Amino acid sequence: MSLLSVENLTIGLPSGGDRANAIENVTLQINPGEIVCVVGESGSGKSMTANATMGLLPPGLPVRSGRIMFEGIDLLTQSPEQLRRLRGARLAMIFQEPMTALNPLMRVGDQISEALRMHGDTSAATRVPELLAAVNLPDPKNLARAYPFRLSGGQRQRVMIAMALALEPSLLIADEPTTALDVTTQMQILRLIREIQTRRHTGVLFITHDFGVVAEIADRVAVMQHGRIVETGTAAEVLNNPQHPYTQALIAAVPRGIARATGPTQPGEPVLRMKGVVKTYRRGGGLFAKGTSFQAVHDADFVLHRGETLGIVGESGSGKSTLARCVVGLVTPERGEIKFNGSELRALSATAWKPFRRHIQMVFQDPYASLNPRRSVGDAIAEGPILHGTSRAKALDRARDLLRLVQLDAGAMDRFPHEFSGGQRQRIGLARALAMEPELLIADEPVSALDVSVQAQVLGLLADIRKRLGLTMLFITHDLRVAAEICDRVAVMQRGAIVEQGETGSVFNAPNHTYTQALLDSIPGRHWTPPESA
Amino acid sequence: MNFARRFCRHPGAVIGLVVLILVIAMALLAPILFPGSPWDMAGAPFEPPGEDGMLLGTDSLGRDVAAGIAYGARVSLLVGAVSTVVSLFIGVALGAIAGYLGGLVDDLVMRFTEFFQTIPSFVLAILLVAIFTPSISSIIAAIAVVSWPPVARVVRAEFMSLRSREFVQAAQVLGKRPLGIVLTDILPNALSPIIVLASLMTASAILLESSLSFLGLGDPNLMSWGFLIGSGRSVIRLAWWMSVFPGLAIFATVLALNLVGEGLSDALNPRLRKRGAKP
Amino acid sequence: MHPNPWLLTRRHLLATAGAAPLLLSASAARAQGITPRRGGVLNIILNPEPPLLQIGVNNQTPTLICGTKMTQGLLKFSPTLEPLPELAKSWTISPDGLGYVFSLQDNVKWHDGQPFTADDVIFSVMTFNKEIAPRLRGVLAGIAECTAPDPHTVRFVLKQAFQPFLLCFDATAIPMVAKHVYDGTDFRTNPANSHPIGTGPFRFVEWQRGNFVRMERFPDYWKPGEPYLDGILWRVIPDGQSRRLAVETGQVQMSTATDIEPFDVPALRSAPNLDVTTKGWEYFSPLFWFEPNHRVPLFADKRVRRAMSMALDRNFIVQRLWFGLGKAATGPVSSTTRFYDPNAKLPTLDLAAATNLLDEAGLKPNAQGIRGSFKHLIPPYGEIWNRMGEYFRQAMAKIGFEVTLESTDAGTWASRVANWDYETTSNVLYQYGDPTLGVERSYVTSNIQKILFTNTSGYSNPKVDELFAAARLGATVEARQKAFNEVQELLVEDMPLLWVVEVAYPTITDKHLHNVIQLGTGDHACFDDVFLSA
Amino acid sequence: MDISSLLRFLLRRIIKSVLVVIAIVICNFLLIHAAPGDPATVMAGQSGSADPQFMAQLRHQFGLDLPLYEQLWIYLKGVLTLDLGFSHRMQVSVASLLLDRLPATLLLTGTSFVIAIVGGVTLGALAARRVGHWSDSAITVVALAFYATPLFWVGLMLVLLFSVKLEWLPSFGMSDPGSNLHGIALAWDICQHLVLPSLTLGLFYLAVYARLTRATMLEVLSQDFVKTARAKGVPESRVISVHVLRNALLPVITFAGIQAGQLIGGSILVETVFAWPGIGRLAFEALLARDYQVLMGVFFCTSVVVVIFNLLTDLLYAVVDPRVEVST
Repeated sequence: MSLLSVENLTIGLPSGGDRANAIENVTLQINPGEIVCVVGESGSGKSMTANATMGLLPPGLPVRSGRIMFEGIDLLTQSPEQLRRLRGARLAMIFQEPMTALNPLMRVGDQISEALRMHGDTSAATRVPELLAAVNLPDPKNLARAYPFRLSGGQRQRVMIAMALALEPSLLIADEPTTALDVTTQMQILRLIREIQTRRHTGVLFITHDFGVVAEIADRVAVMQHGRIVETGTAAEVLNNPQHPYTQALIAAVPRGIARATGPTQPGEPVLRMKGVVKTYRRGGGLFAKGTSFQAVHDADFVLHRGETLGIVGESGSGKSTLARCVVGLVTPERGEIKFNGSELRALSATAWKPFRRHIQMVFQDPYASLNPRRSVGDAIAEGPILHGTSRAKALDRARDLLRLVQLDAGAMDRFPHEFSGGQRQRIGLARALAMEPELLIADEPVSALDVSVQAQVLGLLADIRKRLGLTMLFITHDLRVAAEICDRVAVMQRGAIVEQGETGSVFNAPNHTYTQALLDSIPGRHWTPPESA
Repeated sequence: MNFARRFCRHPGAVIGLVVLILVIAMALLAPILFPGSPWDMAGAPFEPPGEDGMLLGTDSLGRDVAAGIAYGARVSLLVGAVSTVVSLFIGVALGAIAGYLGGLVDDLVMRFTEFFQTIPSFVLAILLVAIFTPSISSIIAAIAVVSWPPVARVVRAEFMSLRSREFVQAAQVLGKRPLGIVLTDILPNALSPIIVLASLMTASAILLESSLSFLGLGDPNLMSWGFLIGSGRSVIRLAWWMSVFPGLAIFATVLALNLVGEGLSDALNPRLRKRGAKP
Repeated sequence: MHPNPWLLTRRHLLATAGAAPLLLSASAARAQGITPRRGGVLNIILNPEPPLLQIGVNNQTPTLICGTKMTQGLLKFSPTLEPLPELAKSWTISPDGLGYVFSLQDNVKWHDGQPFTADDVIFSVMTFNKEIAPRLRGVLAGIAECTAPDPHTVRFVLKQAFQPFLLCFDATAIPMVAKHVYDGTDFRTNPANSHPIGTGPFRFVEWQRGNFVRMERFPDYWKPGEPYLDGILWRVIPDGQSRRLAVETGQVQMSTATDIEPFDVPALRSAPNLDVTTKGWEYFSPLFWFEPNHRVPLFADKRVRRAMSMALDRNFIVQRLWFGLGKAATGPVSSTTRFYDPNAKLPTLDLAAATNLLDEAGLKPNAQGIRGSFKHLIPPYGEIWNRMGEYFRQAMAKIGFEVTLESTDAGTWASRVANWDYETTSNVLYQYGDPTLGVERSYVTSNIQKILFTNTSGYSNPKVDELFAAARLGATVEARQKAFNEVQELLVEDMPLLWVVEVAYPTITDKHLHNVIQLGTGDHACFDDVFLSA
Repeated sequence: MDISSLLRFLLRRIIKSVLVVIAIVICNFLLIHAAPGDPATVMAGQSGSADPQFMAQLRHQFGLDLPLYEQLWIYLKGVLTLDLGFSHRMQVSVASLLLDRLPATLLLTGTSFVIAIVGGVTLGALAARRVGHWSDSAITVVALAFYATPLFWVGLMLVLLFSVKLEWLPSFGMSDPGSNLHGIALAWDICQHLVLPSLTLGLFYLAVYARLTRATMLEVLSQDFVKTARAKGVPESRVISVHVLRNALLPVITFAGIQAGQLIGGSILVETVFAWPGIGRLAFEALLARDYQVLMGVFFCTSVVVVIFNLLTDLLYAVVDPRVEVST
């Protein structure tokens, strides 16, 4: 008898939504000791099932039909009080955003013991340190007394897991628990969940959008699109021999992670040379107290040749974005040289920067914040050239050509950013940068906020434009698989320093720095190479 | 324009708007509704409402209270609007400078704003009006001086969050001058909270003006609601109507402005709806 | 003005035009068989709370009313301003009007037990009042010598005959202070100012600032068997409405001067337990006027001033704004002051004649019917002054003058009027029983000074100066009367100020209180024969 | 929040507050001297008659003939030793005048503040709990209504209704002028007098806090840790009381600090309508009589009260919210 059996569950959307139901007749089984992955893009309704099971559906989303059998009881018929008694005891849930998942005003230990006390377990004093140790958290006794804001994202997620498993639930629901974490921390959490699952024989419903994670942890897989399950099966079947066209397309879009052959670097003066650059940030400190300061970038020397794409890879806080902002002049480092075609950029005044603006441009990460909501797309693209003297009419024509270049119809000129999807907005951002006909393009995590399929299209567009316009590019990303896909050479950054750089192939296949090795090992589903599309 | 549709979905706002339009109309039509000046002694003193052809009764000098309310609307609305514009001007300028430049300038401006908010603002307003002799200009100046700090705080917060937004950095990378960025990129996006604040501030400016003239610090040549209530205070036993009706007028106008403010805040930034407007 | 003849609401009209309030004097009380009852404490309102209680150092109304219960003068004055004995038993005037001999009451003691002697009188007149009372400085300068032949006799010799000399010896003009308390001290900061030592029927006990002043019966008072009351409690009640309620409910048995607002008086008149009288202000005869500044070209022309006067409806003002508390003024001298000339009459209310006079004066109305405009400065001493300002603006509007009201605070009003920095303002001045003492100062050229309560209007007419000088020095009553008649006719013709109301402040007493208003100084009597019947 | 960092925080905040107070005193000293007219003319005017000699003597006596900065220096030295000068109008030292009027204002503003906070938070929480429910819209409308009414008018209407028409409550003053009661009777009498004024002042700020609490409660309810708590099986009532309310109160505390200045300002109006013998009314009377010493004393007093109140709210905030790094 399966632990959890969801039988053609249908949940309606409030009127005016883009489709009638959030999810339609979803059927899913989870047996004890089994990890079932539900995978799908944002908006596919994958979290809906989990929330319905926990009885945490937001108001206004009626359950139209179906049953959720858990250990023989239909959860949908349970009274709120009965459901409440189950939650935390028999079934538990962890969420995506560890930074905001804990009550900031309560000590970590108290929040865990609250879970115990709510279900009548009075042995909190001894249980809490045990639980914290069970999730490999250092010095459990003191950590229990700490407030959440003192813990890192990974530590907080471990606390969430400890809290969820406090009463030994038979079912754990994990709603994208590692999406917000660094790749190394993500791997540790995945291994922790797998280890606890086998030790406690709990059933796990694991929700994600990353096929790498699916490959890493799933026993069985269910793929969802627009609220429907389009394909289910064992991990091996679905990953290596996908039947449904949508699954095939998704898997095809997953970056290979194998380095491409790179062309020879062109000789001559490099486009960009960075030497001995140091940038320190001062934090806190006011009238009286002295604040703490840390060096975001210290020794990160590199060279970038014409037509080449250098990838800067590293976890969050490694200083890769600060590096990019130094090149573009958004941030001024205290020391060091930044040579662009021989001329020094580091300490230029705003007016001195003007001529270089034509040659260096940047594309940003968050599609929803990189475009001014109050200006039309046409104006946004044409603004750059107009600033530098091109007539308005000519600039607008140029903008239409660029829209076509980035595969958007010219009609988009006088529409506003909120009328476009994430992927389309990134393309507009790219068109805006290209309007200046730059020699060097800085791309700061251009695709990390996009769904896998859209990510693949944008990467493809970038590669195509790079070849066609002979662009030199500095590509910042935390996802090694994306870096492998597009970069000729790669530099790995750790806490403000470049620890290793070289040809993408040699760095990926024979890394010589331990940190690069750890990064590579943390790529989820490293062992699985997605099949070539049929 | 779905802005109008979203605004009308807020019933309170629509009622507020209607009341506001009525009050403005009353102010404009005052000379037609009540020919002659509100100061004329049109009847016997302390006439209860309805007697002697006086709709809302007369005051201690036999002046028509209804005429007083109609002409009083002009002063209250005028003072409310102008003082709000002035304090918006000061607040937005200081807030923008502090928010955009940050660092030492931000610290200085914020200390100055905090300092201003520590002084009990109404006591300061009384002092300013009394020192520079009560007149319409000194009242407007006093109200403006005490009501700009909240604007500065809101605008500063808005500018600080927008300044770090990526489309502003993109503009910098395109080589736009800082002034251009502030005027065309940041300000348009910071407008909606300012508009909401403007309507709420007009409401509190009217309250402040009426309190000042209630205490006898109003402009003696201008009939205002506060004046009517003030002169009615000491004769409240003899003539309750002298205080009640102008008070209702103030209440209606200020409530209307607040409702419109709430409607605007929902219509301009829908995601604010679930958080409710800050007071 | 509204065409239909309005009628004062029923109660008001009957009260004012009807029965003259009954005056119960001591003799009348005895005649009615009410024998004076000993005992009981009289509660009186003290408003506003004076800075100190010693008459002379401060001459505000509350100080005078409260102080005269402790500090006495040599004489007191009947309603027709005839001198009556007080600390002076009797007095003789030499035929040439230069020598004045007072013989003092015997066995008069100060509150601290010291005997009251002629030295105290000499000290009080020649040192204390000379230095501290600016108003009488001119009169006292006229004393050639002042000697005390024996402890109970004082002889004054004047440089010139000065007929109103006796009028200066009321307690409110020249108070008798103890030499042993004030001699050699700085009169203004002497601590005794807050707890005066006097010869009066009541002795100071306690003063709680903001709350009350308590006085008790002085057992060794020089009039045997008096005072009848055990003590007096002066209650400080800042708010108008609370004062009215205190009188209505009997918590307080007496209110004086401006304690009760004029608009509350009609209601109190009809209260069964209260007596309202406007008698007792003959000595002071306060006169309200609008004061044009003659330095303003507009007001230099007599015809303009007469026209303005003719536009004022004095009966309307007395009935509507002062609620019948006073009479319409007829000229510079009040009807209750000596040497009043009944046939010096102001021109009656006549808008047509006024506008003709203005045309004659060359002030033609412009397109909007405005002949001229000026600012009226409102003294900030209460509601009644604001109402008078508002009435003045409407009245002037009827003859084509556009008046702008300026309201300001006490300090600014005092300094602007003192420095002649105003166009029109209003004021109330006391006449102290004799035109030479209270009226002359406002009209003679010699008294044009940059000080409040002098000839701030700047009116100057040599003939008027001459007549006032003659009246001042006239040896006989008839000579002074002739000069005063002539000067009153001249002033009424010249109209330097717009006299409006002979103000009579209400004294409201509980019906059980007797012998209150008997003198020309009314509430300022020492209350030694006041008593509370059962 | 260990003790030593708390003390360091307190010390820093006190220094900052003292600087603010000094700045306020200097600012209002200059402001008052910028005004036309001076106490000498007022005193002369009020004492019935004056001449240049008398005026000059008065000016000397007040020290008004000294250069401005010297007067400021004397005043500042005075303020530091709590000698706030001498009111010539009332013939009493300003400090004692303030001290015997301050309790009345503190009593009034204190009660009103308690009414506002307790009432406001409970109503706000209730409204947030049942969003959309009729009780929510009722509370919101009532809060909006009270937020929009002028303070003095509400006071007058309460007087009209409760003391003039129904004669239930006294309409002015702090105690009956006639009676001299003691102990409990006096306390009861003052309470009766306190009801209307504290209700007038309290209701206005009750509306302010109700709206604020409702807004912050709604915001906190939408945050992730509330979902976690529910996922843990914590009953809804405990979720609201333990998790949501504490977090929602943080902005209310800061707001209360800022509002302190307005509360005292509001007390002037209420004290005028109800003849409540507090410093608000004293300031107004002093203003009309151009009594500089008292005016400056009142400003000094109100700013000190506000600064202390801000200090308390900051301290309360630091204790409640561990995230407050005790740096600035």
